[in-house]
Amino acid sequence: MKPGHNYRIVTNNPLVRDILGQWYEIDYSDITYREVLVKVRDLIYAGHTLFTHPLSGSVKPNETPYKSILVSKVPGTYDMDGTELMSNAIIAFDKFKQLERHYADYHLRDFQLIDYSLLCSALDVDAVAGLSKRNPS
Amino acid sequence: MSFRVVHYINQFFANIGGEEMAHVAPELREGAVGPGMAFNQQWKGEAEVVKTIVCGDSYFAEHEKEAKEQVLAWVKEAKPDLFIAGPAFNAGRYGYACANVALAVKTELGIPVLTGMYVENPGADLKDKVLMVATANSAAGMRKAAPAMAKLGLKLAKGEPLAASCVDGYMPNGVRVNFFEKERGAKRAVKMLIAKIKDEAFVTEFPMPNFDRVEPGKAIPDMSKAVVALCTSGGIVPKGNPDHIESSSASHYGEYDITGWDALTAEGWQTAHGGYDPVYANADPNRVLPVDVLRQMEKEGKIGKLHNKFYTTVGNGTAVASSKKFAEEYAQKLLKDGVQAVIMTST
Amino acid sequence: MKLELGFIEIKDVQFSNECAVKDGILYVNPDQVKEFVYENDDVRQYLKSINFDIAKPGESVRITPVKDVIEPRVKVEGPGGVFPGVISKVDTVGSGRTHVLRGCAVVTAGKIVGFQEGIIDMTGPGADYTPFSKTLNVVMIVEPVEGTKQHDYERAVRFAGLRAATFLGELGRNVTPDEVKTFETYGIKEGLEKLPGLPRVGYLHMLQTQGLLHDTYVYGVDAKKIVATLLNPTETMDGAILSGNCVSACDKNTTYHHLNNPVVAELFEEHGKSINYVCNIITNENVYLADKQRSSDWAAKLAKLLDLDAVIVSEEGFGNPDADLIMNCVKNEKQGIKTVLITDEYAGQDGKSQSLADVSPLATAVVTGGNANMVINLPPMDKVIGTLDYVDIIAGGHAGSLQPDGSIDAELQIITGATNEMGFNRLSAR
Amino acid sequence: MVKEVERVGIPVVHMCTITPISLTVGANRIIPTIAIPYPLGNPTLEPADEYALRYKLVSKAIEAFTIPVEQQTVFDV
Repeated sequence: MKPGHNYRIVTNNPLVRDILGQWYEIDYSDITYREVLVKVRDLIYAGHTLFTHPLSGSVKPNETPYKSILVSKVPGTYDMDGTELMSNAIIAFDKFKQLERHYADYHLRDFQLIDYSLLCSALDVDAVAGLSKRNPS
Repeated sequence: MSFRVVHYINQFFANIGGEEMAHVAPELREGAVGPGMAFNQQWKGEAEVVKTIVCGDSYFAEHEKEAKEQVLAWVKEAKPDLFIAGPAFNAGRYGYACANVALAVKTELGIPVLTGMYVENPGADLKDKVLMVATANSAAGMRKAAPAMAKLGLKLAKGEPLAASCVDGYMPNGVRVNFFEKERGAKRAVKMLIAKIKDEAFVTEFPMPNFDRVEPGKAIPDMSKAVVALCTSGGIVPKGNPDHIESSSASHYGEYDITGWDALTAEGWQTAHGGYDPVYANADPNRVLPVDVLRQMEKEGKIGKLHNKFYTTVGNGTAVASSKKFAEEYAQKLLKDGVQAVIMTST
Repeated sequence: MKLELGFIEIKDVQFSNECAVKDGILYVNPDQVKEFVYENDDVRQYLKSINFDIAKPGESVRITPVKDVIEPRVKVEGPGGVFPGVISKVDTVGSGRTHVLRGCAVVTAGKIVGFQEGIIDMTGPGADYTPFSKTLNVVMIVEPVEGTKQHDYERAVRFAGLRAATFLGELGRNVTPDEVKTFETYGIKEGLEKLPGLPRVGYLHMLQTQGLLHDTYVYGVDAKKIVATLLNPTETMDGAILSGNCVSACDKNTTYHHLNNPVVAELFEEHGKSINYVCNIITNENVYLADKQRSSDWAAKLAKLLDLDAVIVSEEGFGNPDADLIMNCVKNEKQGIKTVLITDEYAGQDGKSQSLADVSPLATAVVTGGNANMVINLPPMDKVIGTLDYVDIIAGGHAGSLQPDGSIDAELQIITGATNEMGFNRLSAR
Repeated sequence: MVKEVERVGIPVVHMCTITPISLTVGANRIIPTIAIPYPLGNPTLEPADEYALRYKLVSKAIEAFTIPVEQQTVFDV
């Protein structure tokens, strides 16, 4: 597990908040996937460093409601590559047709799980072990 | 029933004459003239050129607005199923006329259009907007161009979907269309690799987007007579954000009048930007949009005039696709208003 | 390293009381296969049921949701066994002789997660887009024990499929192949002596490695934990690389794709003629940006170390991997190693959007597997193997995708292998 | 956005804190500014000094219009 002293997780995924929040700083809000991208982009503008690819996962951005992205806790040197990745991610998001989809609870849980596990792979967190330590909040 | 086609050609292909007759004004003829007969032959009655419009290339270049209006009026009256212009091969002004007249017919009348020309013809700049068949660089290519255009034209008249550019023979127009190649991808990749190793010609299947740069605008030696406009991506808007410019994703841009404002005040203006701490911009909006300084420079005669409108969007990067559209729109307004220099501020 | 592949042409598959390959017919007794498959702790613990079905080319059959497709093979000579580190011991494979039941495949079908995707149509317009409409498919429909976690279920289904394929492959051990082909690559010095003057070419093979249901295994190792490394091309033919990737049906590389890697096959076609095919470099597509930099740096370093003149780079997936693809291209081009990239496109339903999430002017030679956003209508089939319950929720599907008559309106993304980024298919776009 | 305006023939001076972005978006005349939340100001200064700072930056922009450039240029302030 990577130490958390310089990580902030920007997310709209409650599963990430509940589990990874035990060890990492979480910036959680109940917003859309696109809003997470925009929020992170603006953090990068403000000097934070981007640590994970904003389009992680093969689940397309118009399919899953969840997105978690890892950035630096404190702003530092301007991250130009990060800016470009975020801009391209927003462009990529916008090209997918917004589909009318009806999700059952178990779909949402699966989408949360996938997003969570993608982030775990970046943080070297054992995703499976983490699930058993879920914070009951 | 046969599809009705109107065909646009220049003085040369109408057998009126060459460069010396390029001044002739638009003229409407019944039926097919010149290359139109080659189309008719290909169509075998499925479609037919019912009218031919002839216009001199110089006339079009010098009276573009009038020429277009005349062509549009005739096409509208003829109610065709398809409008074809050219082919223009490497003739620059003819190609320009074909592309522009076709674009006008498409956008104004909503009729399917087709033209053809050599890829390096200046008219081919519009290939993303007007469907074009790539032809040889001289009229000797008519034998190949006519069947290709006739076939594609018929498809358009029937309203059938287009196949990929390399299948239907039109210039790539930025719309990606699937099709089946003869060989599988890995084989194509190995062939491409061997060609690349040998420095032989190969064609990539996915051209990288244009990394377009715009030439720097010309310097303005004397700013004391220039009309200067302000634009910003820092989201400065009238207090209360009356147009609801979104703070995080700019879905539109604002156009605001600053007539009578010597400086932006905290009472009158604010920022709608969500990406940075708005306190400083709200306390003194001139920190983002320096109206106060430019007013003083106007008085001092350092600039000719501060334009009375400014344009505002939110966010630098989002935007890209949409902000491009906004900027194209307000660039036209700035041009029309006689603005000569733009200061763009970003946060 | 030298490997002989003995191809046994399978012309038909039938259920039977016995399991055998005779005169090109694969006879399958589902109970015997099942018995072998269940000799595994994960399968026993997590799979409630496995049912078998057969789908043949031209039949009005739809298989969905597809997890993996595997070709039955068996190692008959030389070290190791197929699927090393997972089914067989971890010995290095890729030499000796391997028999292939060509023309048939094991297809695992079952819902791992609620948005599980993957459709194989054996006839109709959808069949044109998937290579698995042309194989005789032994389909395993699996169901989990209630309460099984997704990751346990994924692993159990992965093992079940591999075990079934291993069992069927074993039936070809003593069958005389219809065709034998030899594949051999050389060490550096040997290659320079045997093939002097030929350009040295490598295959930079990117593996999907982003997390649960997005994983690939090399000799049983989770590939997101590797640094870029070398593989003899023949190792892939013995199952050194396995798919644990369940998402994005159209451009995921199934285990079948890895076994029959088309880039490997086409490079061998030119090997010794116009090129010296040196080896494969495998690398990953991790989520963490520093990993990307390290992996692409290492892949480029290995390419330089091997004095390669050119590489083909293949991708797996959308979005995140585009960044790796472009890094792999740029870093090699900048050190004078020529690249050709194979990708697919997400250009929007209208084909007008930017296809890739990352681009570079150095990517001058690109082969595309087509636009995955293209909308396709799949007419109803007489028989569905698996379930259509998830069609409205899978990639490219939406509320109303599944019509009352059983036809489906969705994006090409929905079809297994449709826009494969190893260049398996003829589909392209302009 | 800079590009779209310059494309119609109006020269643009881009005043921007993060000059790499400005280079990426294709601006040709670039004036670096103070900080993201207050590109043309500095709240720690006295109002008169802050105004003078702004005046200096904008003067630089006006001057940039008068200088012919061949390629993307970041002007010193």
